[in-house]
Amino acid sequence: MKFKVKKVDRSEGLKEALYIPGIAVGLKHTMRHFFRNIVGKKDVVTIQYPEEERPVSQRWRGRHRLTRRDDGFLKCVACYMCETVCPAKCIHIEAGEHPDFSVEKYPVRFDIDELRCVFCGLCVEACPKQAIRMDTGVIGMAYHSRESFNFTRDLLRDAYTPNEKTKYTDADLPKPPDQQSALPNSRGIPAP
Amino acid sequence: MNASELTTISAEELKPVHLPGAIIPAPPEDSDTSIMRIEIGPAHPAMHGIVRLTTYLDGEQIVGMVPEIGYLHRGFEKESENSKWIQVIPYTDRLNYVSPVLNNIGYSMAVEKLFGVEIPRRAQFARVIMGEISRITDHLTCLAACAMEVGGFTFFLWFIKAREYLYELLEQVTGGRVTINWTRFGGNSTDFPDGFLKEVEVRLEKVREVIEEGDQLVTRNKIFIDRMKNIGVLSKEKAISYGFTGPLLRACGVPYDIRRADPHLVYDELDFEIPIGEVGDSYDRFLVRMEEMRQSISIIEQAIDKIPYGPVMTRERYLGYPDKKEVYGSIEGLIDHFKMVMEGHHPPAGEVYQPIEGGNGELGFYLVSDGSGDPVKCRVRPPCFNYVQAMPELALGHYVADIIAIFGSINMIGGELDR
Amino acid sequence: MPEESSASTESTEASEPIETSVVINLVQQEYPAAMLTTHRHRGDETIALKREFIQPVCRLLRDHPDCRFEMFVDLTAVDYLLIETDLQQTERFEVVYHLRSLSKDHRIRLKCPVPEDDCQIPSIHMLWHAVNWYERECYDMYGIHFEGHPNLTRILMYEQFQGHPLRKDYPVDKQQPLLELNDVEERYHYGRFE
Amino acid sequence: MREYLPILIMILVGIGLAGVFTAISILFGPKLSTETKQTPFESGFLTQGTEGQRYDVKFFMTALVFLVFDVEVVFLYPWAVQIRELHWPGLIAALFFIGVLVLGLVYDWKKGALEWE
Amino acid sequence: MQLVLEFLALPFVQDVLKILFILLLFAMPLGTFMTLMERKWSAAVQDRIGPNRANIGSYRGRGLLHIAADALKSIFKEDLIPKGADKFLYTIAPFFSFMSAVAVFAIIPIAGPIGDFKFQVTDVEPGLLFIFAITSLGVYGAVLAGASSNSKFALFGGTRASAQMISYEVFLGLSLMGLFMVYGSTQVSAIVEGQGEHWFGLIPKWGVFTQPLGFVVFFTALIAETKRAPFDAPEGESEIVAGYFVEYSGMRWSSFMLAEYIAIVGVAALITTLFFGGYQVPWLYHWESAPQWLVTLLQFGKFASFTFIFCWFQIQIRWTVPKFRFDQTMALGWKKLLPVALLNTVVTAIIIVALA
Repeated sequence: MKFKVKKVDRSEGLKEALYIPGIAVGLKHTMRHFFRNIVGKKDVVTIQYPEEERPVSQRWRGRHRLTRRDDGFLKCVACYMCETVCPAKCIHIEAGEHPDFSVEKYPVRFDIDELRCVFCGLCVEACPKQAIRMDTGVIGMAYHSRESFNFTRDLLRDAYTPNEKTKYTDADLPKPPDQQSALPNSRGIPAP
Repeated sequence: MNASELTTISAEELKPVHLPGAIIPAPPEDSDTSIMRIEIGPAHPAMHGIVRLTTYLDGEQIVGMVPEIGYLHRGFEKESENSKWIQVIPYTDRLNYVSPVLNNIGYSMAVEKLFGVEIPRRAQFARVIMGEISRITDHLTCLAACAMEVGGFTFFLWFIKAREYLYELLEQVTGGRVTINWTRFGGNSTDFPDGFLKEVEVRLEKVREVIEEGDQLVTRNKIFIDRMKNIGVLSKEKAISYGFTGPLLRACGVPYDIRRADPHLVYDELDFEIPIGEVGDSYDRFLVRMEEMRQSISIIEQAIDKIPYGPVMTRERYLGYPDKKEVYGSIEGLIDHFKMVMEGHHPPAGEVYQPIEGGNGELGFYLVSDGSGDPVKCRVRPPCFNYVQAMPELALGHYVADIIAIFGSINMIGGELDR
Repeated sequence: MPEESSASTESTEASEPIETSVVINLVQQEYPAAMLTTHRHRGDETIALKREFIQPVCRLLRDHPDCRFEMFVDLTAVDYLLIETDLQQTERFEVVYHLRSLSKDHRIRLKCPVPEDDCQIPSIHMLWHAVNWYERECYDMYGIHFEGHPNLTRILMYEQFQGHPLRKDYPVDKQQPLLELNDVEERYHYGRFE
Repeated sequence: MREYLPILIMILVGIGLAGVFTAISILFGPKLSTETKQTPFESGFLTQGTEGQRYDVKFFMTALVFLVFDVEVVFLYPWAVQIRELHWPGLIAALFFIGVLVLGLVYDWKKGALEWE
Repeated sequence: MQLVLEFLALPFVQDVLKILFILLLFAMPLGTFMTLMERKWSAAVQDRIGPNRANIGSYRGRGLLHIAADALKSIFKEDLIPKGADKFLYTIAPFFSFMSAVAVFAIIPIAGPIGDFKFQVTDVEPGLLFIFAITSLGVYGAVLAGASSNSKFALFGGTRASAQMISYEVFLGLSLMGLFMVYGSTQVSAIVEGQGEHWFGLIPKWGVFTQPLGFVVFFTALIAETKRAPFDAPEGESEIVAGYFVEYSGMRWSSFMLAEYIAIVGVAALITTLFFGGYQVPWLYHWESAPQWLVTLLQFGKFASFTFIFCWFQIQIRWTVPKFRFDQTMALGWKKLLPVALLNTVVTAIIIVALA
């Protein structure tokens, strides 16, 4: 098949041999940037991070959240699909029967080890109920201990309540006895 | 390429003295000075991947070098063999982490070849656009790092700034900047958002400006030319024997581009030139990459003109998840979805090798399937591996300061080298 | 450097891709005893060879005017332990070579079965420069010995690593013993290179 | 000689300032030295350092050429200052002198003494 | 009161006061300021903001506090001496660097003389020659640091520094030959005086106009002498990490850095003095009724502002050009600058003799 070839230009003339013209052209550009930035910060692209934040795109995959139904209860039905598809094996789910028959199953525990998570978004694609989302827009997660990265169900749950008259409040969700027992260890295996 | 152009490498040139790992120089007999061994890397500012070059110096001249790699080995192949097919895609982002889209595309294309399916045309164009953006980011990073190490720090930051413009584009489509996980088997996970292609054109114009500015700042500066010219020369024949591909081989004057040699996606509908060098030194590599970015910009502009409307994912049930509407609405859809997630993809038994033109050269995926949900073998053919192997030959006889010029111009990426 | 592309543009005519079965026929002709099977899956030509013949066959493929495989693309191995597939393999390991010809514009894949109890194959490092490290990597990962290789040592893993990680019987979560600092120091001081 | 005294004072002040800096460092810096910290840098590897290493610095010739040129240049200074008084005879003499200097340079150049081998 | 005035009139006391003024109130503050400005200005060139985070409460002072923060950090850094290093040489190496950097200021006049009183520490007869002799001692700083650190990278840096600095010493001296001819003296005050004249009452007779080629060579050689980019192969941070001071830490390291920045100020001051008229304010002679104090102030202002501009120019150069390789630095000197400097000398001599 035909294709076009272009030889790069590596010629070198008197202008290069004198050193000064090359440096002068470079100085022209650097000085332009220098004066524009000294006078009015016209070209500056850095942002002052903690005060200013870069707008992230709509599709940005940040920290997970668990969405809720209209009545305020979690949408998750503990079907284990996200746990299965997760390449990093960072999701740990334990299903439980809810006293209300209309709810079928719900996650007694839903823990994500955000340190293990690779933020690939496969769990979001796999979820059949739109129960897990990564659209919180959280860019940086920085904490002082490893334990802080273990996000339990209650931490992941969406803070937003769509309906004022909710059937279930937060208090209705059965909780694990203590935070420690709710957390999987770093390999995703539930603690004994 | 003409058959008569290439001669087979002679037995003389293949003498084991050039085989990396076999160079242990003897001290010169007529002097009372000794060969000095100096370790360059892994904890060294110029080794922007992690690699160790044990260098033997006579004065400042390099008389021997032993590269040692493996500091970033993460067991990509082992991990892939123990994952489902789809779970490998996020892992490929971490191979060549400055052009993750190309890795995604390469792996997905290999699996699609295994399935024997063709993806929709819009998806193909989308892959070309995103892949070329990714190639530009790759070259920007490489050139920036290369120039920085010979002192052009301003050039470095300007190019990183340009790269940032493009990363934000990638982010708009994929939701990630480096770890993008964008392609799927049979198409792409997401289509472009509204107004994206217009945005691409605007940003490419900005990138082009930065490239021209950087070009004038550095490439025509005599100091830079002195640093790069005739440094790390490798002859055409040797480069081929070393398995050089991509910009490095093109710098030697061989117009071998997989986009043209093994046409994939829709590259044969697009018009672009293959930049080649003359000598095969660091300067040629620099210029070839510089020119390739301009060509990539033109490819993207053409692809934007030609991209058709349509789906970005095949309708094949065994490849992708069903539509969300079906999943939420119908029991069949839900069952399909459940089976897809739980059992994964099942490519037919067989083996394929799929090369694509990665940012750095020929990025090949060799996959073996036995028809089950896991790959039997998922092998990456990393382009860098050959380059680092040729490092002693490139550096021999030069000065210690030339190591960085050579090493910068071969663009070694640790994630890809060690997998 | 802006320049007129028309001035410096030249068109090159790439030679037409020849029917790749020429390669297979050639090998069949020259070394009839070497061939095990051939197949063409998804457009990839594959020849399975007896391992004793890998060196002469590769030399033939590199030098013969009809083949001219100047570029050595890839070398790896596949471990078929406990894998049931119809890829017609007979032994546990298979060493896989990928070659590419630039002047003739074709590719070929060579495969050599290697049994588990006699894990070795002749090295072809004398044919292409690139082979050296690929063979080392294959040795490192699968423990296949390449006879005649000048420096068959580990390349990605460290010297003291036990076992070969890509074999199917190496557990994915196996942990290696921690090294004493002394070992490390000794290696650096009186390392394998001196 | 009176005017050279300030230079001496200046040198002493310079050394004194550097000495103060070093003393500050010794006084205020923490002392948590370990074996590993004390090893000289070599990209993260243990090194024998430069003891017993004899390496070829290769600028012996440069040093010699420097010596020659520096001395010759010093001879030119008096002429340069007095150039108006010496006028043409002085200029011709100096040109001869510089010519010899240039010849030497050309010889060195051709011999490869300026090449950094 | 009388006693104090008498004490101040003592020459020795005046010398000490001048030294303290030029060092502690001019060179060192400006050098320290340059450490911050290098970062701020490079940031401006590279479309960044630069350091602005160090703060006291909510006061940030546009990054000025970084100077204090850096100083405090260096003071409380651990002071390490590598194993196998020669402790004595290792300790005295920064002294040489620092000493040679500050010695330049001894001969630089910062304003015109008032009567007998000179705004100059000392005005020695051989002038620049003597100062070059002193400053070339600075090579010991790099060589001793490199040789005593027991590190291979430092050794490379030390040898490179020694070869580069002694080589550029030659061109430094040779490039000024033309200047000495034009102004007929090696004494700094005479050269500055000579630059106060004007051609046609319009163009000041500055060194840069009488000796343009000499200026280029001198500037290049001076940058190389101070091991600044693009001639920073001895420090070559990308290949030999930091060169001769790779093993230094804490305030010892700071003395090297501060010496480098004071050397920048020194270079700028020398360039101003020799090629840009020093303290001479052009066209000031038109204003004959100017009060003496104002003239002195203007002169000092001109000198200081030109010094500042050349500090900036050096930094701008550094962030524009790539680095030379070491052997290229040497080749540039011996094969390009040396012939050019010789040519400049000969041509200048012929012109002067022909015109005289």
